Amino acid sequence: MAEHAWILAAVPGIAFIVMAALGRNLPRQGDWLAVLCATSIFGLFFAVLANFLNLGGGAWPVLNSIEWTAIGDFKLNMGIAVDPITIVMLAVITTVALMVNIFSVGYMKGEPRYWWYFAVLQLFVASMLMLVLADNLLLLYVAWELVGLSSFLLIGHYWERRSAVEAAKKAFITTRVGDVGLLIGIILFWEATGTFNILDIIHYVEEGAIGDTRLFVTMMFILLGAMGKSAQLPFHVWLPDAMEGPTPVSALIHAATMVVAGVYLVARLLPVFEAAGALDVVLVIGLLTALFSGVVAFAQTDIKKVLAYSTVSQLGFMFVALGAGYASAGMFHLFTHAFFKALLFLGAGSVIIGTHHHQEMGQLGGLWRKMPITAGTFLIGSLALAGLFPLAGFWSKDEILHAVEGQGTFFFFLISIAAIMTAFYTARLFVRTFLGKPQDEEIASHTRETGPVMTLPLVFLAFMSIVAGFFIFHDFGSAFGFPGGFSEFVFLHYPHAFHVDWGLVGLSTALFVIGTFGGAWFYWNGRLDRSTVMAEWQPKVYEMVQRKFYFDDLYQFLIDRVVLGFSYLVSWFDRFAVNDTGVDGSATMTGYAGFLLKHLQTGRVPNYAMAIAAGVVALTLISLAVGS
Amino acid sequence: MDTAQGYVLVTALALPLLAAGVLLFVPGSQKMMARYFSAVIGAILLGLSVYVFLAYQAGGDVLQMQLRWAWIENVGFLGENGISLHLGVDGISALLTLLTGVVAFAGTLIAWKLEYRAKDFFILFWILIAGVYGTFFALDLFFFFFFYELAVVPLYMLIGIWGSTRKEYGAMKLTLMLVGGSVGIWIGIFAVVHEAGLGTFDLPTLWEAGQNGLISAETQKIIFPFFAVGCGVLAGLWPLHTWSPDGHMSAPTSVSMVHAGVLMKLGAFGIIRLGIQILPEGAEFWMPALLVLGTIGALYGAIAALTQRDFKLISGYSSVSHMGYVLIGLATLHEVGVSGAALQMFSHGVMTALVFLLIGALYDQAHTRDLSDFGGVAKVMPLWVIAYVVAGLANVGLPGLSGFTAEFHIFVGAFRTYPVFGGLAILAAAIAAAYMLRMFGVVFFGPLNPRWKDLKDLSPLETISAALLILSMLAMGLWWSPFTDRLANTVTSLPGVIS
Amino acid sequence: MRDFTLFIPEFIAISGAIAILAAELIWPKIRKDYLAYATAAGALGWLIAAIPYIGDTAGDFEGVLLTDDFTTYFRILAAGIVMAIALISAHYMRDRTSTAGEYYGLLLVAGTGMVLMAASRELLTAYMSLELLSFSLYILVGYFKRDRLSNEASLKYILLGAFSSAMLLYGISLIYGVTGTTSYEGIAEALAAREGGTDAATVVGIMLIVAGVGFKVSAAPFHMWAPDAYQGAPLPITAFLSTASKAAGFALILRLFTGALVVDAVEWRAVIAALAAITMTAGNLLAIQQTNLKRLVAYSSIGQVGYMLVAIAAIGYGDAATAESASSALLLHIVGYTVSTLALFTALTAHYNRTGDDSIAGLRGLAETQPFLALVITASLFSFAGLPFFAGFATKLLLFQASTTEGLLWLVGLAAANSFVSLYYYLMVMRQMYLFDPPEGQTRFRPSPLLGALAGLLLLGVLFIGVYPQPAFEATDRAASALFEVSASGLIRLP
Amino acid sequence: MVPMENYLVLSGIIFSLGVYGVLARRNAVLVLMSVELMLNAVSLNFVAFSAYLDPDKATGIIFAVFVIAVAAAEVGLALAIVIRLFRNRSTANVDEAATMRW
Repeated sequence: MAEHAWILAAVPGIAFIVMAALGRNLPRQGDWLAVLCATSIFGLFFAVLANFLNLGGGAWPVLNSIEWTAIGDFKLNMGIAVDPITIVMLAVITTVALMVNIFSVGYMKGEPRYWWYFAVLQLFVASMLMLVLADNLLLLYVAWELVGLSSFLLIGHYWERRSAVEAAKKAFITTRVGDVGLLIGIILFWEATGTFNILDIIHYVEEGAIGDTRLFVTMMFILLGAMGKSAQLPFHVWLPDAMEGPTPVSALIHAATMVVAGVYLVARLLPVFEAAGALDVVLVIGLLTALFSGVVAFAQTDIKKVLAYSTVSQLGFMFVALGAGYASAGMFHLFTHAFFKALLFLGAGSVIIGTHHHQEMGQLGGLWRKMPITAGTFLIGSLALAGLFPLAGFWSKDEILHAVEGQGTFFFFLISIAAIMTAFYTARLFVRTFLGKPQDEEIASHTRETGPVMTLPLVFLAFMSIVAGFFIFHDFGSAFGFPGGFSEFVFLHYPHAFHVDWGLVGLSTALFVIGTFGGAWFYWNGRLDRSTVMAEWQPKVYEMVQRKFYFDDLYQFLIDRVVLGFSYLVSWFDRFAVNDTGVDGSATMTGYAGFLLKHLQTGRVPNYAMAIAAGVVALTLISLAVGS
Repeated sequence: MDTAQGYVLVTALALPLLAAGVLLFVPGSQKMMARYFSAVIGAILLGLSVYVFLAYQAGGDVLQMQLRWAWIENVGFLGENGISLHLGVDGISALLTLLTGVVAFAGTLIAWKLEYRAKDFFILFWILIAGVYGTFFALDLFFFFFFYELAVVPLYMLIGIWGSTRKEYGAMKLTLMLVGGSVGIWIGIFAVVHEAGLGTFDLPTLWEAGQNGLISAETQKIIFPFFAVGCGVLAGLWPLHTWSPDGHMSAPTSVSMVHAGVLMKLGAFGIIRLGIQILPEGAEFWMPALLVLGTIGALYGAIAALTQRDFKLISGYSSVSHMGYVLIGLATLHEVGVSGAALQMFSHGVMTALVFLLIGALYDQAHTRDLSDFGGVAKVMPLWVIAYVVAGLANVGLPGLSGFTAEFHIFVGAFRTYPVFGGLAILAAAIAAAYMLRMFGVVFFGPLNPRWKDLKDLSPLETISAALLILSMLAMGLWWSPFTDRLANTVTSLPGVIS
Repeated sequence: MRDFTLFIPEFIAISGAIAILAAELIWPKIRKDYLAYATAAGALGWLIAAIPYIGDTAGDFEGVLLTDDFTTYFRILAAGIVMAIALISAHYMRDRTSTAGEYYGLLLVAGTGMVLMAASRELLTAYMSLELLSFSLYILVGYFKRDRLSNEASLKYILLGAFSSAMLLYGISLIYGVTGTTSYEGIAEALAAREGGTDAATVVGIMLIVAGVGFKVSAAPFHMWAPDAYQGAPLPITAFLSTASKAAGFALILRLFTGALVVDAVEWRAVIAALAAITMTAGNLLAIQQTNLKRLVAYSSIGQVGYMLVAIAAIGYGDAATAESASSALLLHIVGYTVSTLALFTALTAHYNRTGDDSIAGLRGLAETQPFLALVITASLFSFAGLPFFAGFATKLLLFQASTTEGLLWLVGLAAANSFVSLYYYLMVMRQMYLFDPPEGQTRFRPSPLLGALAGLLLLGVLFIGVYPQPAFEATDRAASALFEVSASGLIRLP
Repeated sequence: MVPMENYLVLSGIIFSLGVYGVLARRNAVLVLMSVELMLNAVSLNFVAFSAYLDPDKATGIIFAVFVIAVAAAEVGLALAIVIRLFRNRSTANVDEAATMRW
């Protein structure tokens, strides 16, 4: 089964075609088909997993490819490669996709283009699965673009809203800039090695087939693509805006799966990054992103925006882990983060539905009474995010701290700050939304707990958020068929058995406590006076944070003034210089020459005779000049 | 078998001419008759084109389905086979034949709703199509030029009579620029035939002459620019592209479709047929220049398209940009790059034909093409928007659609030979995303402008045409090998093309 | 040997001319279009009589005239032109004049002059033939003697014609002085036997001859009479001027230059090349500015002369083979050009007979009122521009290709560029016909069956030559090889 | 015996005078007479060449005879046209016959 894992991608692909073609005419607009599809790939995943584990480490990675195209010496194969990283990604994608599909049935009820939503969701799942299954960078790029497209379509689902359209556009174009880098990087790899196959490339690089500088440049381009997709600084601007899309989409695409594609890519090519000496760049970018978005998350008031910046920040954590050379740590955080962040987003979705489309924290508060299940699961998710022992987030963050330990105290200090901030804004989010008194009685009076279609996925994900961390343990792993636990399973090349480092656990817990209780104390019971302290004390700083350090404004300025300005210039040049002067001008000149010339034709015989006589003289002169 | 297949080519060539001849005698008032008749002809041509493409054997000889009818020989300066109706296809022309069939059929259906002098329109239309087929099939320099001109000239009347916005200016400029370009080709032909000194216009003979040193390297370097610029005008070579925005703005829908879809490809095709194949050394010498111009065109078109307010201007500039890719692909003289150029010709052909179809469908109802007049059109014209989005995504090179297949090959070729230009070309693709999405955002989405609440979606005929074109895009995007396999032998056999 | 049977066709033509003159004297009330038909019949007889001479052995008449395939080619051309012009004139002249006998008679005489120009192998004979044609044309151009324009045209034509023929004669006298003979063969031998380099007398003599014949074919700067004469002349005569007169000029040039002056090619080839360049450029640039159709055609035909002169220059630049193939292609182009011009004027006459308007704007909306005429006009204009399917495409391409020789590529390029410029003003005419609606009150009409049929026939000719030029090319090739059998290219004097 | 050059120079002078006359005169009749002058120069040339270089065949003399004849015919025809001009416009000034130009 493992060598036929492509079926996983094919099933939702076919579902997309069927739903896009028939969609509206199917019973219930085909949502059952979507859930059925998600369930079946969830089931199929276990078939793949079982087969994969049965084959055993000697048979990994499981390969299957066909010749795709050939022009002269240029040959291209397409296929899949299943190795532990892929398996992890498959687990994340199929699980979250199932939950989101189920949740969406409740969330999207009565929304416009219900069928289309589910259809595109299947397209996304198909592309995402293809992305992680691809054995070569080209297919990966294809899938990479297709997930971008699905993301574009889903963000822009409510296209009657101008802001949704703008957000979709922004997401597509921003990631596209990164994709340009990725494509360049991919082609540069081909240029150097003559293949797109990932394993071959790694093999070549380890043999030293690519020169240092060249490899570094290539990896920078690849990294550009990863940064774009994973919303790393300075490409992060699209992700918060992407919250314009339906909330389940945010859970699936903008928290659990698509945005981690960059992390996946870097983890996949980690040996190459290492060989290129590019890991430090990854580390620094990750760290900056983690800190930056942690800060910005403080000043956000929209639940989803907070979660979005939190996602950016956590993606930064993953990059930090990768940058430190610990692929397993990064992948592990990816794994756990997928569950609790999906949980949080779906929880936010549940809040939005329960309160009839209110998501400003300032209008909420005290929801736990009205929505106990949502609140409970949200709490679990928050604690996992903040890193409470022994929830999933604790273990993965612990791994990251462990990884950074080797990079020097300075980095360790910064990442600890980031961890505190995580706990802090998470506490703020939970406290202001669910605890205290309702800020708006009107909203509170209408609030209802959502139905089981939506709460069941929350419960499941909450369960996962609790237990997912234990996969790190040897014994836990053995029970599921992969001895050595997550770390060893994921990265064969970098065996790294997990040991609980109690010192680190203590520190980690301390960070959690500082952050969480700090945040809770600060925002408890809607004590807004304290939360506005910063705004009063340092209004400029506060404004800077709230305006996201002016990144969006800067980009807007660059686009409006520089890019579009240049475009106006080019258009003007094209009209005036090339067309009117160059093309029309030469036509006019020709006509004008005729106009001048025609005045020689005076209509008078003597003038005509003069022309003849002069002609004879001129011809004679020409002849004498040329002939002699 | 080969000759028998050659008759397929003759049929595809003669059929549109016959159609024009027959229509000449149909009374102008019999519009429906002209339409049905043209639709049938279009369908047959589509069938023949598909046949030519499929029957072209991927692993076989480069030139297939050859047929030679003596025409003018052993007279004056002409020797044996002086001028002969020598037809045949190679991989590139087989692909472009398919493109012609698809676009011509779609164009015929779109011209259905034309009321004013419908019969005359179809006459000229079929003459144009015959010219296109002829150029792709011709293996004789004389007939190549014959059909090349034949394809260009009817445009004057097609645009001048049935056009819109500043139609006379657009028509005159377009015709003059294109014919002006063909002057370059003409001069090149004189020089080549004279230099080869074989008294023949037969292209394979001349190719051999060019490759065997009968035409000296120095001479080749002098002649090549004439071919390159001459064909380049039609291919939208910067800075001789300005007929494209104006011409497209003026042209009626189906003419725009055929023109941007197929005709611009004649130019690039000419650069291969005449430039690269007859003058390999000249080509090698001049290709860097062509590369620079192509890259400028690709970027320039994309950047200029960013701020246009007229649908057709966006497409016009985007065509300049995409034809820039074609030139980049050719200029790499690398087997993958040149294949990419051929693929891009097809891809851009169907994509741009679809775009013009859709613009026409909107303009016919709205009578404006200003982007800012619209908004939220997706509400009333969902099919239209879906088709446009597909076309737009092909335009920005989204994988799964033909644009990516083509551009990927071009980029690969460019990186092997001129990495910096390859990078710039990819950048242009990113800009393409910006202008396309900008248009999507402004026109399709957002709140519906109540002025447009009565807009009608695509008619059945338009839907069929659009579906056909989308199908072509998907076919190339999803399954490369039928296309690349047919190109492989041809491309590797081109002189001077490296691997 | 005086073998008068060599000129039976011309005897028929002259007899026809006399018969027509006599007929009108005897029956002054005779319907004038009958005279036209009689002329056409005479020309047809002339043409039929010429057919047996095709491929016949060359017949020499006292060393002054030669009937070979070259002569026969021009015979058939002349007879064809006269026949077509007579038919075009039939209604036109019937409506406008009471005496047409001289008109039709002179057409035949002029045609005979043209043939004799092609047949001449001696300067005096050539000159006399030239004047035979010219005198006929002077009268024909001024045939509407009360029409101010017609009169002005013929005045200009005759004064400048006399002036230029004086030049020509002075040139001939100088050549005679240098060589002591007027026969082409003798001149060639004498020039080849001459010792030393350039001598001014020969050069000046040749240049004066170039001016004389240049005037005849209206090469710039000797072209200035042409637009005025074309505009003032009766419409069919404009057609005659732009076909017969030019063809005759080139017949004389080809005979003279290949038979005698080719020996001194180094003296004149650059001059002819320059003349060609100036002619085509001036013709085309000036044509852009025109508003009158006849003037437009005049300038356009000047442009065409420029193209034709390229072939003459190629005779000077190339080797014997090139010279022969260039001549052959030139003769082919002359056929294509002639047929196209006749088609154009047939259609224009049909249009003019109805509207009496010879301005370009007068064609407005013709595609609506008379699509067939519009089609014929389009075909002939496109033929001039060298667009595919029409005669001009093939003939011009072959002409330029055959003329491509070392040192002349620039001229060929210029010719190609000029032919592009010409497209602009042809399109301007097209624009009137196709892009605009007809003026108020203009309704659909039918051309007379005669003109319609003639136009259709000529249109077929234009298409035939354009699509399948092989038969015509073979014929011109025979003519050219006959020409080169008596050429002096073996005696070429190297610089 | 008078050298041939003298005839030639004389002929050249006469021809030039004729050319000047054509260029400078405005009266159509005078223009015609100037052309006649040119033709006379030609005849002189022919006769001189014939007498000095080709006395046996006398080609030049024959040519001269033809030139004279043609000139006479030409004048006859031209004068008729000038008369029509005078009838139509009451002038024989060639400058005024310039309706058609450009």
